[in-house]
Amino acid sequence: MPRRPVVKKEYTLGERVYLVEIAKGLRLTWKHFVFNIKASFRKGPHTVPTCWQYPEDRREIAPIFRGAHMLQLNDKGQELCVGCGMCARACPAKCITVKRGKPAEGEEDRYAGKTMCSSFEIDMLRCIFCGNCEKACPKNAIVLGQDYELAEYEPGLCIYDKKRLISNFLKAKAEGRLKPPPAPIPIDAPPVKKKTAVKKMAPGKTKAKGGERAEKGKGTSVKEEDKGPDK
Amino acid sequence: MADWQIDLIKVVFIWAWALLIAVVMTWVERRASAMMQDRLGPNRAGPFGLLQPLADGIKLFTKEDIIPERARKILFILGPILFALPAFSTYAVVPFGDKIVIGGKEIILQVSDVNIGFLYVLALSAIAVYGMVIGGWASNSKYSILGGLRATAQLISYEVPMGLALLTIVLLYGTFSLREIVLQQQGTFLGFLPNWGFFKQPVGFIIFLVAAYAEANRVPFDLPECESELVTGYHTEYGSMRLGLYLFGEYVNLVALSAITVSLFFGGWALPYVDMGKFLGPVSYGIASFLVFFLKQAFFLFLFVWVRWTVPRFRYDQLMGLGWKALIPLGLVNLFITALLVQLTT
Amino acid sequence: MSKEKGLETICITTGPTEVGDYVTLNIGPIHPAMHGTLRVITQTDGETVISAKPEIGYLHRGVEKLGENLTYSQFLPMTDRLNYCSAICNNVAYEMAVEKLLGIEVPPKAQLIRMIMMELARIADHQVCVGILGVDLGALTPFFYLIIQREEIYEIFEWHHGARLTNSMGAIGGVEADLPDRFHEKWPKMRDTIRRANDETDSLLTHNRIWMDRTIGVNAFCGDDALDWGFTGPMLRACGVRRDLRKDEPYLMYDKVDFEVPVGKHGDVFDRYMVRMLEMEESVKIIDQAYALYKELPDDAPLMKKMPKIIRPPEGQIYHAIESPNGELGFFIKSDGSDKPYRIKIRPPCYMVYQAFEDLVKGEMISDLIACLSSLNVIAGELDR
Amino acid sequence: MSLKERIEGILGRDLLELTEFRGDICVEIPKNRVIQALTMLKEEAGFDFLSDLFGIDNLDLYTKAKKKKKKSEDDEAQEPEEKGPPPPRFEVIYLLLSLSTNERVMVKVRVPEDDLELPSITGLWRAANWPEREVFDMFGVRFKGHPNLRRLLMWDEFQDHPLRKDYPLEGKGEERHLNYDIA
Repeated sequence: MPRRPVVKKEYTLGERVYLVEIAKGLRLTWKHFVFNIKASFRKGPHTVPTCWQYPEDRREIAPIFRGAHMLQLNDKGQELCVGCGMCARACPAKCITVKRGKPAEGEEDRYAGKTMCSSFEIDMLRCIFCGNCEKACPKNAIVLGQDYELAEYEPGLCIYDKKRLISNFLKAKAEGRLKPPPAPIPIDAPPVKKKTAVKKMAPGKTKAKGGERAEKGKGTSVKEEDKGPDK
Repeated sequence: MADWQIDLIKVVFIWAWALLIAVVMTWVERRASAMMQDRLGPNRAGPFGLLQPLADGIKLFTKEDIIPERARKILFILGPILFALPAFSTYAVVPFGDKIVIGGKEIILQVSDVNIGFLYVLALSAIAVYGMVIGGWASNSKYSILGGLRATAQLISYEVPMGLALLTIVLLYGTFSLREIVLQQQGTFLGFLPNWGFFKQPVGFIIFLVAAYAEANRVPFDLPECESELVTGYHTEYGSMRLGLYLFGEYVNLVALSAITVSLFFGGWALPYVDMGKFLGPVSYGIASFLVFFLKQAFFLFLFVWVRWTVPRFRYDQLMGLGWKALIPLGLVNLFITALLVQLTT
Repeated sequence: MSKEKGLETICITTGPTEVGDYVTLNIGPIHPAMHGTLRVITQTDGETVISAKPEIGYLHRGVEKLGENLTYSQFLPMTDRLNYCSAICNNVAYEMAVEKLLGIEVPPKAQLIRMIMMELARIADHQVCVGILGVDLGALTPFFYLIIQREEIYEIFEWHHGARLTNSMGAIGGVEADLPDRFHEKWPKMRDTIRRANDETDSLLTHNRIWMDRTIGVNAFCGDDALDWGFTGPMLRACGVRRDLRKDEPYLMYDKVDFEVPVGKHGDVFDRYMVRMLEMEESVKIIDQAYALYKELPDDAPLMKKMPKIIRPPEGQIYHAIESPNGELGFFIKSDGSDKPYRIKIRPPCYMVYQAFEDLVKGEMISDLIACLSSLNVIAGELDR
Repeated sequence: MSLKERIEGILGRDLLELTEFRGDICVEIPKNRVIQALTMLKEEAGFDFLSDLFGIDNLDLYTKAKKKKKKSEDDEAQEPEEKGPPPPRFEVIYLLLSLSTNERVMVKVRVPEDDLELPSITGLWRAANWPEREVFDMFGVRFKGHPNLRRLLMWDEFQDHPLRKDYPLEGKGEERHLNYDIA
């Protein structure tokens, strides 16, 4: 048998007779009851403050919500995606497949870049809505929208192709629910030394090393970071 | 009309009425609990969701009826019936109104005024336990049998304090007939209080109420079906309308218990200080007394719901402790004092 | 029933002794009271638990193996799925571990935002735990009062980083967004509503004798036993050991805020419940102070360290732990210099707590087993990884 | 006296290697002295709390190092190193914490592949119970004296040890074999 500390139960008289505290509890639930009864007789939607009458009455979704994906078009209606596949590589669930292609003759003005994605598929059954793809996208072409009702009757319909992703965008645009362009993140520039020392850690040269490597490896990376993911 | 026809009408009426209240109770329970918990509750089916019980009923009726493999088939089928029937039968002795005069014929609003109405109530509530324990046993499931056993122990334990509380009422009024008791509760007591059992026997009332909660398997005494421990206790393996009978029987039980509470402790159909019979016609008086009775009953029905959504649940040994170590001694002392007082005053 | 204990001991000692007389009751993995997919194989003598063997692994997804095959920033969303009641704490713990590996320190504003968000997550986690404890003991109503407040917290999360449950907050090197306007608008009011919900829970439960009987003295545990079993967090504090990583090994800016560490006495369910209730209050205080500190910083203060696109930490191994709502949540990361961690080991707090489950519930009743389980706040996602 | 010196003083000859990285101290102790060294750390150095215990498979690390070496030294004959006994494949790391001073130390034990056995430390800390089972489950390291050394996270019929580096990420196509005995 495990050891158990001896616990002495010291009750006040009020606690001892059950009924006093139960009466207090009854008073509290009664208060809520009356409040909500009054609220539910008020006119208009959403009168009981904590309940949303779901299909008719929806809560406000944050503009930066990570819901169903969409492929953005720019103001001229050109596809932003250049098919670079950064999103596919950044995806931890490996749910994106992108094929890069050249726009056909005479169709160049449909695309913002020199290249385009000839196919773009997102397997929504695998997707975990982490937002890594939109963070990785250099052109801000793929974003996660505000749609959250993603159930389908067939599994095949859950694999979103390019057409569906663009139609998602058009729908969101029509409803005025586009994602705001990413705001720049204020970044701590390297020369600035930290002011608050919480952890006693040597700054180390690793950071500089990593940075160098990255700069050497990809010229674009720093610029992308400056632009930063949205939110 | 012959007497038997009147009786038949009364029986049919009171059964239908009890059923209706029980049905509405399922709705009240869900809506009221929702309101207490800052929710809305079912409000889609019909106005205010009033048709929800109907939808539930249709669902339960049309579901597949599953009898688990290696369950005791006959007992499995018998369980819910044994549970629901006694609850209905209790109404036979409940005086749900005074009397009504139709076509010069005086009809007592009670199915039958048995002179041992009390014993009948107690006996029927004792039968209800068989429904649970048989259902639990026949299901061939450990959770069910635990629930059934808990139900047995609980109901048997709480019948004693209930009986003790009822005995004080018997001592006070000197009769076993519920109708007689209600009639004796008219008028005032000490000059200003209504002559109700509640004011004469407050301790007895509390004991009776607690025991009634335990008999009805309501929170805080819902150990037999305690969904967090025993899944749903004795009816874990039940589905379709058999489950419906259990759930429904519980509400019918509630209605019966609150009816008995009203007739024993709250003056039945009579209004305090006012004699309705003086200024109402014979027919309207009958209806009015019925409505008064119903309103009082409705309060207790709501109290059942209200308490349920306020307090946590007992543990098995604590429940037994409360019954045997608190309520029974209290009931005995109360009985003794009442007996003494009755002896001294008469 | 203050003398109930006597009855109980008689029950235990006079029970049948042969193994064959016990009933084996399989609780879970599908059972209303088994949060997630836990399973306990109990042997009972009537209502008394003779032995309770927890079986785990029903939610094992191989997160650690997955971590070895994902890059450092790809692993971040996986940490959401550990303790899904307070995903932000997991996120921050992982981010801080990688930052320690890289040897960088995030800007102060980011630290404050992380702190505020983590404390919000802590409140949310405790609200769920306390609410569920109530539900399992038959009191459903407090759960709703608490969960409504949790929704408010989730709304702030949503407006900050776009998700409510699986937050994936921030990134390695800082946070990506400033506190949302929602937070500035809502916090002054929310502070009061959170407190009100706690007060309501308190008045419905704490002094109610039924609740006290159900919780006081139920699976009480000694402090030194708890340390031996590796308890951390509220569970350990309930046993009377004052240990909180926020105080003992301050990280972020916890050394700049002033808060108390609530400590229980007996380690019983009631103490765990009270510790969690009081911690919520302390968290509110921490957020207030951190928010005041936050307001002192300029609006354009940096939020992120400049990070390379692909993170390649140097070779080495580190262990970093923070105080998650359940206790010490540690990440051990071994790097071989590539862009993927060589080995990630998560030290989930409830793993250690849950392995002592048999010791916790032995000799108590089935109802207490359920109460104990909910008071441990075992999250299957974290337990099985 | 710094933590390093203290540990050096206490462990003495049992200390094979002491590394420090970002303030985290890692101590290597010989395999046959695990219990003694950990007892010393617990009782003399005050590391009275076992925070965690886990294994590491170093297979990839060695193959990578080998490849690197081969590449850098091209075809020049530098074979003798490969002829020695291979370095122990597994490591088991004990994370200890001192509650009084809030210092942490990692204690590393190398376990070669041909002798996958370690003494169990459940006698020192009961907290080691499940972590040891997990190491057994994931790496196949057996702990001698463990009260209940069964698989923890994987099912009992499972054959492999999934956190080993040679186990593929998506499994080898095992399916769970359930043996219900239906009477």
